[in-house]
Amino acid sequence: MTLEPEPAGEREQVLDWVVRHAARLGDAGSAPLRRITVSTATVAIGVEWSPPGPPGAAPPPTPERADDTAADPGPDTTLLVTAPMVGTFYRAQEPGAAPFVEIGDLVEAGQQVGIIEAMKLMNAVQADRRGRVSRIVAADGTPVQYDEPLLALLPHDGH
Amino acid sequence: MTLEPEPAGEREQVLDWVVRHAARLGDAGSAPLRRITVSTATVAIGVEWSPPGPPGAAPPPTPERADDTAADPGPDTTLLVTAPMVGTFYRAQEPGAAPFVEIGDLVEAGQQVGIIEAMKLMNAVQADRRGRVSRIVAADGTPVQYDEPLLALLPHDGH
Amino acid sequence: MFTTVLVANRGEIALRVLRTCREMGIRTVVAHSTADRDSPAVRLADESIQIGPAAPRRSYLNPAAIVTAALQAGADAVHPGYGFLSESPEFAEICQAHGLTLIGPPAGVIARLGDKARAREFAVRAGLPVLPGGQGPASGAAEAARTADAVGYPVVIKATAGGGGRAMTVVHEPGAFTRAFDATRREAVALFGDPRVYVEKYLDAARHVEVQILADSHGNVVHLGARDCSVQRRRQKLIEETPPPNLPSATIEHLGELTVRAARMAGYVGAGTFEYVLDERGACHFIEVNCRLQVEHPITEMVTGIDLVREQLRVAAGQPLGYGQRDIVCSGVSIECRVNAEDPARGFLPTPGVIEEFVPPGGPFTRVDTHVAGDTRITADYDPLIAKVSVWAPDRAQALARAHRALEEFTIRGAGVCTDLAFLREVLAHPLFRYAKHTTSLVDQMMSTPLS
Amino acid sequence: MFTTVLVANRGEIALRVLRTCREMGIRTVVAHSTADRDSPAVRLADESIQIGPAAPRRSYLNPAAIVTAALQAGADAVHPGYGFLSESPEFAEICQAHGLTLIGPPAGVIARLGDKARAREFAVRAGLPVLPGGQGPASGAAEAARTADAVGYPVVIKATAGGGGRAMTVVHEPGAFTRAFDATRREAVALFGDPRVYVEKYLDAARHVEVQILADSHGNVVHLGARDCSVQRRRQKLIEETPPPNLPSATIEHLGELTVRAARMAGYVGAGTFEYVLDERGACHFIEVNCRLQVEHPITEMVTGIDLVREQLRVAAGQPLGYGQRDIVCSGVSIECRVNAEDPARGFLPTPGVIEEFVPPGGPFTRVDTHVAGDTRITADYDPLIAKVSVWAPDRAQALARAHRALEEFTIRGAGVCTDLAFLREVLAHPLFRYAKHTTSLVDQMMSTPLS
Repeated sequence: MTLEPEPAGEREQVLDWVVRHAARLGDAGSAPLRRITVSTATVAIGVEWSPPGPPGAAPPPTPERADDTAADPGPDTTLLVTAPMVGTFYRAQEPGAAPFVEIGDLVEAGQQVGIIEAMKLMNAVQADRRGRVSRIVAADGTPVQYDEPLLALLPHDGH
Repeated sequence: MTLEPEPAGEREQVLDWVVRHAARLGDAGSAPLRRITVSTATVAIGVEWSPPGPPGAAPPPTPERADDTAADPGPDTTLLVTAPMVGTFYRAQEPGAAPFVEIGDLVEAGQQVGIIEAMKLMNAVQADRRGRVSRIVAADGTPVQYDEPLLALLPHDGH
Repeated sequence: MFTTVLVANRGEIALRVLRTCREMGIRTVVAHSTADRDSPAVRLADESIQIGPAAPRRSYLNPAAIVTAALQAGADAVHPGYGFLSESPEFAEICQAHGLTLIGPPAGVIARLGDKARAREFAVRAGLPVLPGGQGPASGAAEAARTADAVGYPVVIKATAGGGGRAMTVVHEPGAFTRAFDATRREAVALFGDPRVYVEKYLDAARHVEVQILADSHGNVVHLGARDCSVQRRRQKLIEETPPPNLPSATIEHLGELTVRAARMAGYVGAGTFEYVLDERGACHFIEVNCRLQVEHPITEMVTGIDLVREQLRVAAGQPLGYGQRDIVCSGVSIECRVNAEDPARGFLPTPGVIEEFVPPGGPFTRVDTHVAGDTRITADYDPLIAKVSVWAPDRAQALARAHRALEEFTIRGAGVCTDLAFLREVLAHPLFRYAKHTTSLVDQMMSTPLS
Repeated sequence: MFTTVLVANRGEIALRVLRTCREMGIRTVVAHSTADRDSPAVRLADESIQIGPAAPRRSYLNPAAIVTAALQAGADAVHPGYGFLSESPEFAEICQAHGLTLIGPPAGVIARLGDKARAREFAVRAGLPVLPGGQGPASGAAEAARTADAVGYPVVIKATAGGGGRAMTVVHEPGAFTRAFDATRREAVALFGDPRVYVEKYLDAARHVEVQILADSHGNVVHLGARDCSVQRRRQKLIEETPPPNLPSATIEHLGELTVRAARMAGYVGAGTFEYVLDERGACHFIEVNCRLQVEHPITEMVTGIDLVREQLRVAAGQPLGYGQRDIVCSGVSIECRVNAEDPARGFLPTPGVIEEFVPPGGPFTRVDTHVAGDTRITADYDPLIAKVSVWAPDRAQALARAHRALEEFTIRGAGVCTDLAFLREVLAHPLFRYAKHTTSLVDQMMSTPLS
């Protein structure tokens, strides 16, 4: 999930596809599914399984905290907010300030959840859709690559 | 199937394997099975299907003449007498003489069925086991490579 | 010498640069798009950083992403390869501003020589022969048409910011001029964001010859002979050869000396190429300068024994050139064939797809530069280059036979993927090419004659 | 020139010979065993003939099968490659009797120089320095023991018909002599059907240096410099280098001249190699002649630019050599690494199996000779050689770095298949090798020191 603009219809289709097939793909690998990458237009689909052994910094398939009680649509639908560019990830507007979001926060589509600094320019990172923050993946002040996961959200379509 | 000496037990095992699996292998290719090569000791197994289109000089899976009425064990068991060396294949002892064997002849294991001439040496080609000649594959006086089929036999274990 | 070099490119050239860095003990960081995540350069690099999506505009053409990645990785230099940002004076300036050495000429030199109209003015001052044409960019269609009339048709209208054969229009008669002028300006704006164009005499049957130079920051400039690049499709090179066949060595030597003098005058540093066209009478005319490593540099390496990337790194690090002009001996003949995923029968249309079987040629005096192995996806996002096959031999006849043999044994197979392998062999066998009587129109001549 | 050449070999050398034949417009017929039915040489050949089963005795070592195939295919010449029948005077005679030109020296020359005891006698007559030892084959254990006492221990007992490091026993003290003598005779009978052995001084810490020559049937003989082949395991070469490092060029030149004189005296025709050992004081001693192309010929090709197979074919066809001694200029340094399917940790035991993934190195001044691609079966029937990686550079330091880089990027993967890639890199990095102080005992020294 990137901030690359896409036709909404196609995006919905692809998300739907991922949800429906994730479990089956998970069974296909000897280790748990680690990442599903779907690019549209050129239709490049990448499926990556975890390396065997202790899990690293990869996002877990299930949220660590189950404090999101409202209409949990299940672990397979966890959404990742990924880095829209290479740079340094900051969780707050300035050093010492409160982070834009914390675990458990409900964020709206388009809401700022962090900053990527690249060449002294501060670029806002926005949530792609509505959801509740289930995990902070990238630590404050760390360098991130393009498309690297920053936060995990559980979709939240209720009120 | 070559004239390479092999322990009889192993050879029987391999033949048994080929018979049991031939039909299944035949189904696997889009064209009819052309050749199954099984080498023992190093266990190299080669399966070759006919090229699509009109059949060439390859041995047919079934005998052309059905004049072998006695205990026909079915087409899958056709045995090939192959060239034990590279050279020129002759069907007769000398030009103008009667061929060693003709289609329909019953040959005994060890019976001479042709000659391979290599560097002016005439090498006898012998049948590996008892059987009835169902097809002459290599024409008289033609160059043949090692392991190239010369004759097809239908095994004949009765009296 | 540098500690860490960031390679800001992809495909075979990323691998090419990485190889020399490795051999020199320099740490390599490969900046890559999502599409190149599993490329051999990424696999072999000491570190890799994903800088953007497949679209070049957001990855390999994105100065901010590349500089950020270089700083993140602690790189002290950036190698831009060819294409993408390799000739962008702005990128050179950004690198400099962030304390990164861009492996290439100084930003000012790129700006001066990369602008085609300015380069032409410079060439006139430097005493290089140029084709008749306008003085600098045309101020308008009417003035440009007068220039065209003065030099005589055919003429070519070129974007001053152009490159790669794009935003260039050949005009054969005055009636077509104004429309072509406007179209080229529009194309120049669309492609390069710069409407300036200029007019020059066009040679229908010309040979394209270029001189390779190396220059250090201590004022030493040498040339490494010339390459013939006349076999082109859609103004892009297919086959290159050194030395240019049927060209007197005195002519090559003279062109080399002229080029060295001009490069010194321009304050050139690094590896560079001065391009010329030769008319039917053998007269040379300056066309443009490429301020970077060329795709076809391997053939110069094969005849000189000099690793051009190594020299690029050395001079960028402030070291003097490892070779004086007298140390450079060109021996034998070398030919490069560009193997592309494209269909010659459909106007060399790229044919992206997945390459399933890939067995490159090998053996004596045969070099293959490729980023492809089995199961490599060739995407439509980038140049369709699959591999460069370069051969060397003591003479041209043997080099042609070797190139033919190498192409013949190259196996590339994949659903939907076409290659130009068979077409390249046809060129090698063509009588005009065999007798070295070919010009840049050879491919068009071949395509207009139906294959028997 | 020949119309059709039958290649009576397999693996990379079959492909190597085929490539040059192709380039010279010569039709190629590849004779192959059932195991090599799907090899690239068979695929690329104009014609192929299956001559026998996998067992070499009935295929590649079977003169009748090869000659019959050659006559069947209408070949006018046979190229034996290296190993197998390449140094069999009987095979050379059979070819001749059937009107086939064997690409190699005349049968009489092979007979004279291929017999180690006779070659030693010849060397003495030709003025080549030899190691102290017996005059001809030993007549019995007692006489041989007296020779050993006279030259001083350690000594080596060698089969006169031997080759490839087999039927050779090093004896360190008199008490062990008789038993070793008898064992070597038995081995010589078993391997070569010839019980004759001879005794020679053995050098523990020696360098193995060989001189490449080319000779035509018009009396012209040239040398192409020397190769150092001291890195050996089980007396078989692993890494070869030219020129030999740390050896004065005057020594190499002198050895070259001695060798040319001896080859001329022997009536040599074709490509050949004279092998020498150098003791700690740098003194050279003749060991043997290889009457064929060597595995390691690519490094000589890389420094001289001469295609040795092409010259072999030319002189076998009666043409004069294309090069005089003055035309031969050796430039730079070249190193070959033999990549084998074997396990260095288990005494270099071959590890046959199927290679699933195979990505050879590429790039500047890097040559790969291989018959392997993805899904190639390495069988126990033949030599475990997978690929030869040869590199060139202007100097030794760069050549070592390049070889290291090339080995590092070589990907070979398959169930059960081990390679010596990592071990080769260890050798390249070893201080003794770096400083060119290594001898033929280097690998043993490395193996006796456990890997950290």
